[in-house]
Amino acid sequence: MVNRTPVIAVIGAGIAGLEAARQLSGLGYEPVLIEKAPAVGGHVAEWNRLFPDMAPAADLLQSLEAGTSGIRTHVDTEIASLGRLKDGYSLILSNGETLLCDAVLFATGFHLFDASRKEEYGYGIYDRVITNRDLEQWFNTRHDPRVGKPKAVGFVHCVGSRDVKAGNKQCSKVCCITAIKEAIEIKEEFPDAEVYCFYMDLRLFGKKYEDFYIRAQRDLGIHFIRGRVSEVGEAIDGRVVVKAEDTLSGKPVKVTLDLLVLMAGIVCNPDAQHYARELGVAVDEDGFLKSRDNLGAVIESSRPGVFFAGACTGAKTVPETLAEARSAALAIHQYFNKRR
Amino acid sequence: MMDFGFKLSPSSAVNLDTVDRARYDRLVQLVPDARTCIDCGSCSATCTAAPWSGMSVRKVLLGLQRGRDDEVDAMLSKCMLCGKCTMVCPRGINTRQLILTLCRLDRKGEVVR
Amino acid sequence: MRERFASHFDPFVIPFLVGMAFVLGYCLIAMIRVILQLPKEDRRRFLVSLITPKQIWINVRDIFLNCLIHVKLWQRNKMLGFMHSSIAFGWFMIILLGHLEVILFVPERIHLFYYPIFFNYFVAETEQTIQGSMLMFLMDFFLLMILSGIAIAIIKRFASRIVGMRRTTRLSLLDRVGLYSLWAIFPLRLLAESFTAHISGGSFLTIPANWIFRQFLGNDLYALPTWWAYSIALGVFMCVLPFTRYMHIPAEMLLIPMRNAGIRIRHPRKGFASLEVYSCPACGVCIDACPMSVLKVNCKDTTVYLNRQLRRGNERRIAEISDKCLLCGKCTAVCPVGVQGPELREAQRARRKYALSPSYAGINVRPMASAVAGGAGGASGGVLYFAGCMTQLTPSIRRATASLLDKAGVRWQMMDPDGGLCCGRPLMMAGRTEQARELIAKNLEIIRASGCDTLLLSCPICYKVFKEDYPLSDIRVVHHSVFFQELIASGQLKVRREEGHKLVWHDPCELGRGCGVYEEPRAALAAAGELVEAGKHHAESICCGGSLGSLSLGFEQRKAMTRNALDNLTVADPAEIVTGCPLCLATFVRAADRPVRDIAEILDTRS
Amino acid sequence: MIYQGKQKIWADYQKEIPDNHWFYVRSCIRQNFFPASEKYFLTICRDMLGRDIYETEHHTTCAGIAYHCDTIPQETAMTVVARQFALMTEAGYDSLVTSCITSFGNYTEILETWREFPELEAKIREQLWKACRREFEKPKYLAHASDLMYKLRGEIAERAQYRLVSRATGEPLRVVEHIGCHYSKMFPHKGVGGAEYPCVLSGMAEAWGGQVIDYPERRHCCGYGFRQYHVKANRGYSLSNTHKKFESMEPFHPDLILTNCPGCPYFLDRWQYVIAEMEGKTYGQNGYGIPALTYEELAGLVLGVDPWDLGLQVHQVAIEPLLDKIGIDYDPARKYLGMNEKKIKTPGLPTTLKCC
Repeated sequence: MVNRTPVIAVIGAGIAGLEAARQLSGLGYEPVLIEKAPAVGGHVAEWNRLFPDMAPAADLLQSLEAGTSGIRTHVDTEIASLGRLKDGYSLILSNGETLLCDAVLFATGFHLFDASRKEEYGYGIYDRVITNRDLEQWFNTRHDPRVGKPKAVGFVHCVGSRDVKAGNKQCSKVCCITAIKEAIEIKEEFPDAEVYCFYMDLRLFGKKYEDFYIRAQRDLGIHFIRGRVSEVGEAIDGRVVVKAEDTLSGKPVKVTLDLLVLMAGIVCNPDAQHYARELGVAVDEDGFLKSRDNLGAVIESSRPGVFFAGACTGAKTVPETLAEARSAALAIHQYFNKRR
Repeated sequence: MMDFGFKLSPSSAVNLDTVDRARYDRLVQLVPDARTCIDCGSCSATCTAAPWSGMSVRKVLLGLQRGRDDEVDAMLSKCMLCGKCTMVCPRGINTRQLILTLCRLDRKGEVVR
Repeated sequence: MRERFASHFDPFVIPFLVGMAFVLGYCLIAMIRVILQLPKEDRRRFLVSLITPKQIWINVRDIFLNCLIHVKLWQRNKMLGFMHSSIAFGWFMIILLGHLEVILFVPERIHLFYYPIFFNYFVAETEQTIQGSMLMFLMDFFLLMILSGIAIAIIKRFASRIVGMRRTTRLSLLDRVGLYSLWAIFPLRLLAESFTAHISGGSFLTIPANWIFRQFLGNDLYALPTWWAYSIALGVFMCVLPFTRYMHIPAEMLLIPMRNAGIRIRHPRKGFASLEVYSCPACGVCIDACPMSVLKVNCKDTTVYLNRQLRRGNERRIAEISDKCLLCGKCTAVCPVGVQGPELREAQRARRKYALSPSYAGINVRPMASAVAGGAGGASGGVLYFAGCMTQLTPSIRRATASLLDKAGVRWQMMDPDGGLCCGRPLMMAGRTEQARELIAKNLEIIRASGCDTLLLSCPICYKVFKEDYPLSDIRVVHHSVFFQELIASGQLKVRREEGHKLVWHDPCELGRGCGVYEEPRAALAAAGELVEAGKHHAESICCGGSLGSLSLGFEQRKAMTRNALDNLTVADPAEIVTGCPLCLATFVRAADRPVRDIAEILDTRS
Repeated sequence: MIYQGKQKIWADYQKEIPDNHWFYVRSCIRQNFFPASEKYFLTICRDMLGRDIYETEHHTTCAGIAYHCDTIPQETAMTVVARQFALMTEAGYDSLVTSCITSFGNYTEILETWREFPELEAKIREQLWKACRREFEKPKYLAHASDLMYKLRGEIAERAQYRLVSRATGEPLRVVEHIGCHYSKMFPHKGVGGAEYPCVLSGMAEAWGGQVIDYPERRHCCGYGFRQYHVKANRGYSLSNTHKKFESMEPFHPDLILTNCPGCPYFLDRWQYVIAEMEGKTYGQNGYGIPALTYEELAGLVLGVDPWDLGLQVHQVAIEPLLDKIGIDYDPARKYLGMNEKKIKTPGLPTTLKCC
């Protein structure tokens, strides 16, 4: 180990990357952020407000960006190749630069499931079918002709999650609460609208999530129907006809909606898989990166010097991601301490 | 009309666009907690009247929202108001109030006078 | 002694006369109406009781003790007792003495209504005889007594805590007029009598006052106006009386003999119910007593407000108040008049119309009846134990009861081993009496088939209805706490006493106030450990909040009541809280900071 | 409706369809239902478009009906199908085209099963050998006849004498497509356009000038459902399914229904009469029904084949309003003439459904 400041390549400048970089630089290291997109922030940048306190996503990002202002950041930059060196790693970036680093932190996050792959829901085909991301964008911009002034709105949980045929048997963890959050926001925006949530199970594990649920039920009268939407058709007026089974009464139900929101799930990021293979880091059977140990070493990979933070190892909430980013920074710190 | 020896069978599907929820809507106006049911089924499992009418507060609430009024009334017909369901409800719904209120509503959701 | 005016009249008596005539006429008509509204058999029974010598004695005694002396108030609160009895008794005495004066001095004027009231205006120098000065002294004495009561009343109105009441009623406008005119009557009488004391005589109050006034004023010009004012105050008070809480004064005098004759509420608004409503003095004792009052929002749902709304005919509020109540009966227990809040409410509930009425006629109980047929072990007699719905949710009670019965060698069997029908009490509480009767008929079929001679209940809710509404005169209906106490007393059940293990007994509403069972469970517990008492106990015990009586109270509100009841139970820091009701048990267990157990469990672990 | 979204999906579900040299297997029931359809498929492909399509009188049922009616086990059906493959192999073909959707589904299912369980294929080969001393090659390409017609839609459009356009208004006709359930619902990648938005029929309709309309219940079964119709106790259920579809398409006012399955056009056609008699309700304009055509019949019509030669007189729903709308010439007098130009019997007219 030479006596220079260790350099850590942080792949992905979403909230995990930003927070980890901030912590690393605070610990005296030199993190370098590499972001594929033209701007930092990842998925959170596309979101409007965050549960459970309905804090604006922009506020969180602002504080994270402020904390990383002095850190070298490559945006709009892909990684052409990764290589292992004797004491570190080399990254060739799409801007031609070669980055030699002492450790790599995967903060590659997740991909939102491509809802058009669930063909029966008609995303990209029917005019009134949008995804959770589209709705958050609408909350941000108030501009999406598909939204209009709906009188009946449906939310389909588990789109691309817990669905072997969609290739994802895992639960995306945050969609239940996101659906309820968005349903509440829609109901507040359009108080006369009937709002339906079609769920398989409601997995409301986090702090205050159940309060959201009770509020949605009691105060806002949002209808919860236990049953997966089986198919969506388009009525003559362009509205969508949704069919599902109300499994609790054992009867099929049909409802015509002005807006159908698909809760696209969290799936693995194929880029992360690609980089992992290049570095010889194990990928789990669900496609997410494989932790050395799912209890005690979630943020460590199978290779020394390669660490994980956030949703690259599986679906995470924002606070979980931030906590992982911090613990990854600490793990990297200990890694260098040991090598010294 | 001609008899073919078979008939159109009515759809078992519930059309939420047209289903009449008047009774449910009035009920939740009077007993807002009724909306917080999570269909856990504790009430059905503990019900004293269940052996005689299949009574289940959970199904009553669901039936009201799905326009199955006859089933709802049949279930209510044997309720003895013993209050066990209220005791076991994890959401703290006052099921006795719910039932008594419901019994006072006609099919149109009006309180009978 | 001489009469001052040959005409025996002065216009100032007119306000009094008008008020008197109005109030007497009004009360007479109201009384006749109430009596006519009674069902025929009740009316007969009442009228017969009025001419039965023993009943007459009881009625006179009760009216004297309750209306004039306010014995119940004295027991609860000395200050309030003094306040009320000083005014009521003092006033009564002044009227009585006024009449005595007229009879003694001017017996020929006894037909003039106003003479006893304004005696000192019309008749002069009465204190110059021994009787006269004695009467004058007594007059002043009772006036002083009333004035002291009025003083306390004024203090109470502005600082109720000083007299030991946390909350009092909010008065309506007419109530205020009545109140202020009542307050005004006696100081005005003092003034009036004082102004005329140098002419008509007086005693230790009026003569010094007369002397002082004369120092300042030096003439009699003020005398007549004060008599006017006194008369007007009296007139105003009597004119508004029928429309204020003071209606309780005449109403209670009818209520007491009617209640003594055994009349019960049969109609939600008419007859005895309306009499109870008008007998409510709106003192507000029930507000502090009501377990719902832990939450301020519920204070206006107490019995005093029910009575007020019933008088006003505000149907929305009547329904709301009637549905909310836990029917714990504590308001009746503390009420100085004994207004039956729960019964009044049940009657309101029974009046309600339903679109849907359950019917249990189709339920086939034959399998259950044949399962218990022939009694325990095939012979007739023996104990039939009905656990009831709520005990299904507290299986520990059932197990302990069964174990104790076996230990005592009692021949017994279970009436509802796999669950049975409800006893009907919850339906009664909801005012659905007709339906309850159907259930009663079904349960009777099972009980009769068993051939038992004792019906044992571990749930006071069931106990009350089995005892009061089931025609079971040949079968003993008994609560398990009483039954086990008897077994302990007879030596059939041996219970080890654990010294120093403090147990507090929670009186369940339906068992204590509902059925009058207080001492047996305490005796049984004393055999098992060291019995301590709760802050409020016996008839004043505080409902656990879980009562089936309330139809509309939500879970969150009940929680606050449960906590309050637990605070009351734990003042003596008992090791365990013991109760005899599965509903109380289930309610307390959720919120208690120490073990809560049924009496059967305690006895079972100690035997 | 976002058309580009559909195109994106279609791009994912394209199958390879050689455009010549096919071994053709007929349907068991189509020749009774719509006798001219199969004949004109061959006529159009061979005579008009010059393709080589071979068929043999030795082929039998594929046993799909019996299989779906639960009367024979799948292995039996496999052996029957193996024999058809043997016939194809013996005739020197390696592409098999079926007339029937259930056959297509049956063949596909069997080939897929063999791919998963090769030991089963070996067993069937042995059974076939024991039964009739035949051997077979598996077809290299398997297509439904509508796949082939889809492939040839452009050539047909070039030769078309009529377009699916209203002569009076110039507006395209509103076409409802109905795909047989066994076409791609079991194996979406084996159908053109997949299972959710198949384009095999919509492609033809659009190529020939029509406008395809989607309606909410377009995925729903026609109601035939084998066990539903064949068991009389279930027949009301069969009818109810069809009824549901018509109720759903009614607001769209379709001019015709285009189908590619033996049963579908039959039930979508005949049940209209039954519904009219039972409920007094008709779904076409002016008391007529909505014509339900096979793709061969529609191809024949646009190519200018005489409607009566195409067998359109055996439809329950009168075809004349559609012919008039497109402007196809026809001679009403020839409607009920037999092959020998002699009058065959004229059917009685229903009471509610308007017919010509």
